[in-house]
Amino acid sequence: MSFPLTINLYTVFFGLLAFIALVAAYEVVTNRLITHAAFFLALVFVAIAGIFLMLGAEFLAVTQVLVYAGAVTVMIIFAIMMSQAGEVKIEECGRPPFTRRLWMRLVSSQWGLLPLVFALAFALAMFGVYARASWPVRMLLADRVGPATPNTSLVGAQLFSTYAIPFEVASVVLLVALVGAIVLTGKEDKS
Amino acid sequence: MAALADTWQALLDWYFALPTAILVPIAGLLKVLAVFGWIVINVLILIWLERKFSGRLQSRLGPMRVGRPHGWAQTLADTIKLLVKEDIIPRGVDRWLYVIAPAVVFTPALLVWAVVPFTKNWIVSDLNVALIYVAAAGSLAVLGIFMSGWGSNNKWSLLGAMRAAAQIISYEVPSVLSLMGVVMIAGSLSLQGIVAAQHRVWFIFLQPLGFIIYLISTMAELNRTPFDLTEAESELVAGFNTEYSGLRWAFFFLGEYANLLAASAIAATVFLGGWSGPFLPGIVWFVLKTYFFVILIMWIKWTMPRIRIDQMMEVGWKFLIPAALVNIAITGLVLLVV
Amino acid sequence: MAEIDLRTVTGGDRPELRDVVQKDLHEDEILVNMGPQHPSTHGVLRVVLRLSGETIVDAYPDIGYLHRGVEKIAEGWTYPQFIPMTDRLDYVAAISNELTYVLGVEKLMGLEVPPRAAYIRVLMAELQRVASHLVWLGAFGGDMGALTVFLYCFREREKILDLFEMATGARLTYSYMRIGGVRNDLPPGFVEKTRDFIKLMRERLKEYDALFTGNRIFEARTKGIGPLSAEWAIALSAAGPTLRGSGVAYDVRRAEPYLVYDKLDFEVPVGKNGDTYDRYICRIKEMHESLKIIEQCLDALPDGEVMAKVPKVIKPPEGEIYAMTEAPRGATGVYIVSNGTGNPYRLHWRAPTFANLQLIPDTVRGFKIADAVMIMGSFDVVLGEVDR
Amino acid sequence: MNTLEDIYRSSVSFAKGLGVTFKNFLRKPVTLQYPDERPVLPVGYRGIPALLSDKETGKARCTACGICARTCPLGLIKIDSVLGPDKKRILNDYTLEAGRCMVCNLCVESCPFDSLVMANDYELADYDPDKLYFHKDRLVELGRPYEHSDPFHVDEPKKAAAEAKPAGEAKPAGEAKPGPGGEGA
Repeated sequence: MSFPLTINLYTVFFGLLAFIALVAAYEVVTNRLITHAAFFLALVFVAIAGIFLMLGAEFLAVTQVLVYAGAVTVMIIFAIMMSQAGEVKIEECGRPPFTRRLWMRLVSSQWGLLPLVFALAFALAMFGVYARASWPVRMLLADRVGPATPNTSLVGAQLFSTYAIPFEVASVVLLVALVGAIVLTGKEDKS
Repeated sequence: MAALADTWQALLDWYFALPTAILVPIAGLLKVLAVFGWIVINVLILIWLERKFSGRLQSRLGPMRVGRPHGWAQTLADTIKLLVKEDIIPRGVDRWLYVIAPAVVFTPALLVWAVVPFTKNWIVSDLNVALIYVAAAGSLAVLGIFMSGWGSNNKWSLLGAMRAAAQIISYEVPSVLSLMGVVMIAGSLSLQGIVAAQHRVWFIFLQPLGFIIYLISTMAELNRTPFDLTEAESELVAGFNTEYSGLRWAFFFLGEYANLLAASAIAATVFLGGWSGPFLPGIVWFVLKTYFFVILIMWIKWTMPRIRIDQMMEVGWKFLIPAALVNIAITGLVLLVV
Repeated sequence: MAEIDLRTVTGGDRPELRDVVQKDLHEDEILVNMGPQHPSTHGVLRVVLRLSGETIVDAYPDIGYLHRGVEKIAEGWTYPQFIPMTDRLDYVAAISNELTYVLGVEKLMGLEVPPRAAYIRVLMAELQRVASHLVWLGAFGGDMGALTVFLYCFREREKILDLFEMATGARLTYSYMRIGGVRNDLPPGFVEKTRDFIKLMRERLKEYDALFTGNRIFEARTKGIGPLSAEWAIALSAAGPTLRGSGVAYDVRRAEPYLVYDKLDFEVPVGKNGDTYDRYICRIKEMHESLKIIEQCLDALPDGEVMAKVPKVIKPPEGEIYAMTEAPRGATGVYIVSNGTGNPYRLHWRAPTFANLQLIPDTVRGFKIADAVMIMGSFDVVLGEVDR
Repeated sequence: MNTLEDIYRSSVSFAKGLGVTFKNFLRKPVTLQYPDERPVLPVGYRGIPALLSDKETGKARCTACGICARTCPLGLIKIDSVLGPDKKRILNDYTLEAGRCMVCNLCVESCPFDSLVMANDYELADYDPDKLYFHKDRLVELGRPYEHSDPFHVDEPKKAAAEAKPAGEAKPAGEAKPGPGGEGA
């Protein structure tokens, strides 16, 4: 089923999720509180997962949440809390009121309009893609178009046939990273 | 009575005549409301049950005063008390994180219920990746705990949050791995599919090791004693919710019990055949099995001393994960042979 | 950041403590106030912890939040008037304090108590030991998150308190010992009830064993945690089960027997490694021994008076005396200087937990916060006695 | 092998622990539903000091000698008395500051006339701190149910003293000075 670019429920949902993702991504880049940035990153991941879900890619959506929002963000926050960045006090950042902050971001601060421009360009591009592509939208239509065919097996088959070698290589790289992290952070026993 | 039935019928007719674009979201909303109501009512019962049950384990009576017999209205009274309590936001907290953290902790517990089959037909959404979805929803709660821990600007809270992160991340792995054996036998990630696969024998008998690993890691993810390190009272005062009070604290509490209920429901569905059972209607079986797990977890909680954080990590990484992998290997071998 | 962290409610810490805790503070380390309002400091003990992650780099106990000036109060009161005050020192083991005090005054006056009174005193002191150890065991379980044990222990302690209530009329601050004996004889039915209790208690001790002693989590939490060498324990004058857990078989009841302890058959349990587990085992065994002593006392209880002939106004001769007993928490001593008047000229209280408190920094160093809770719990600190 | 043994031992210990809690689950709770059910107080329970009164006349036995006031470690007892015509002290008022009383029993023991007793009452809280100064009438009322201060046996000298009371203070104890018993007069 292809989707024309008309205002219907799905477009509204997509717009909403995309908007959340974009605003959150913008905050990730510009927020001066690094923990807030990390939490906004989690929001980006969740919003993207929502888009995946809309597109009928449940497995991808769920994995996105599990791995990125759940694990990766937590790791990032963990790293932030362990590092000296935790020293920055909220008061020291001198948070001005929201409206002024918005104004500062948009016009006067050193970031200026740049991230916003990028974000808008990206949004336009995304929307273009969304408008043209034909999406197997099933999630919200489950009652009407019948049960979804599981794409888990599809992903699995692809991973272990077409992409078997990249998959294995990626896992080895991750293992190396894991071992490396342990070696790097493990302190010498002083006693 | 007849007039009421007519009105109801008319309402239904009117509802089904609505255009799809309106009908579907309304249906969704109704489902969400139903699930929310189910959670709230059950949490009220659960809190009362935990108090009474722990009381009896400890030779006490538990609540007796508010609502006789046996203080059934105690939780209700406490809820009202929490609702009308002064809302305190301590000075120096990270306001945004502090305020939204309870909601973020509670939401995943709500999300899980979207895929739990109450009976053959009562299910919000029979997602085909339900089992991973459950794990994913569970992993979101840690973000909320982090927010509260960091946002509270309190060292005990922060320590609690750090513990929570370490704990939930490491126990998610054995928890998901232990379910994989079930998935391999059932050949489906959907919870309805798993229930259907148990029509002859429950998976608790086919996957005893997987069940034990799941139980242990679930208790760890639920922050229940012996794994209640994130809010270990005697060590961290109250862990991540040290600075919370009133309604916000109530949300943490609600989330904790909703999670307990959800985890029990998943365990009942995956290992005890869910709603299936003879004689009684499906929903009764479902509730019975869920509450069996609830009681089991409470019983363990009120017996065991608390484990230490590094020992807990050790159990998770050095014992549960290898054991879960062995379980998968054995299951695979058996499946190959049979 | 450290300046603001140590702020107390009244604003600002005393400079001695503030300077010490902040000395050479590494940037990875944080300072955390554990107490005076913390669930596991059993009262109002405050320990400033220097943490690296969750590992304790150093600990600085800070006391005095319960100071009432008891020793000074004693100087203004007559000798008998001070007896109820001793109840308020170690309020978990009030009888033992009274016993220490009256023994001191009797020693000063050269008084001899009637045999029946001596037996009743021992009986009460040992009952008190069981009650006190039950409180400790319950709190220790609570520290570990095993709240059920806490309630079980208090349930059994309630039975002892019933016995005390029967004999003395009160449940916590007994005011039962008198200079020259005890206030009143045992009430009818007391002996039988005590025997019933001993039977019940032996049964219940087995249950605690099942919940704790063999439990894998309990062992993991206590074995090898907070080890204390015998030399160090002696050097810092540790007392009671804390000392004996390190393998020093010193018990005042054995070393310098008072009352009728030399006629009774009991053992002094000692540990090997001096860790938290050994201190736990020592106390559990002591409860068994105490039950044994109580039984012997009940069997051997002689007839006769419970009060010696004592002048109406107690005016000990000039002199000074030090008397010591083995209270549940260890060797409790009282040092009394008399100038021949009705009031003590000076009274000093030697509190066993005050001595044990010094061990905290040395034993918790290098362990985790959770271990520190256990270690402090195993010392059985009662702040009423420490702060006085 | 060590690991397996460890797992076995742990499981057994956990099962044992769960068994104990289950056993206690089956036991009857020990809770006393306090305001509904009340504890049975043993003979000799120490609630609050009260004045004993004469069975026949209904008047307080107290002779206003003031020994209790001097014995009280906290000095909570104030005695207001006047010198009667026959040089006997007549008790006007007897005040006990019940809010600070630590029920140590020393006043009861010191009384040479067996006229004080530890009453069993323990629910004596009040909204008004002034009402925690118990006066003579209330103390007599509290002491009404009791005959002797020593609950287990009445020893002879005290009994004799109590009986000898109408005949005057024939046996003032030791160094009891008959001065005004308190500063409250």
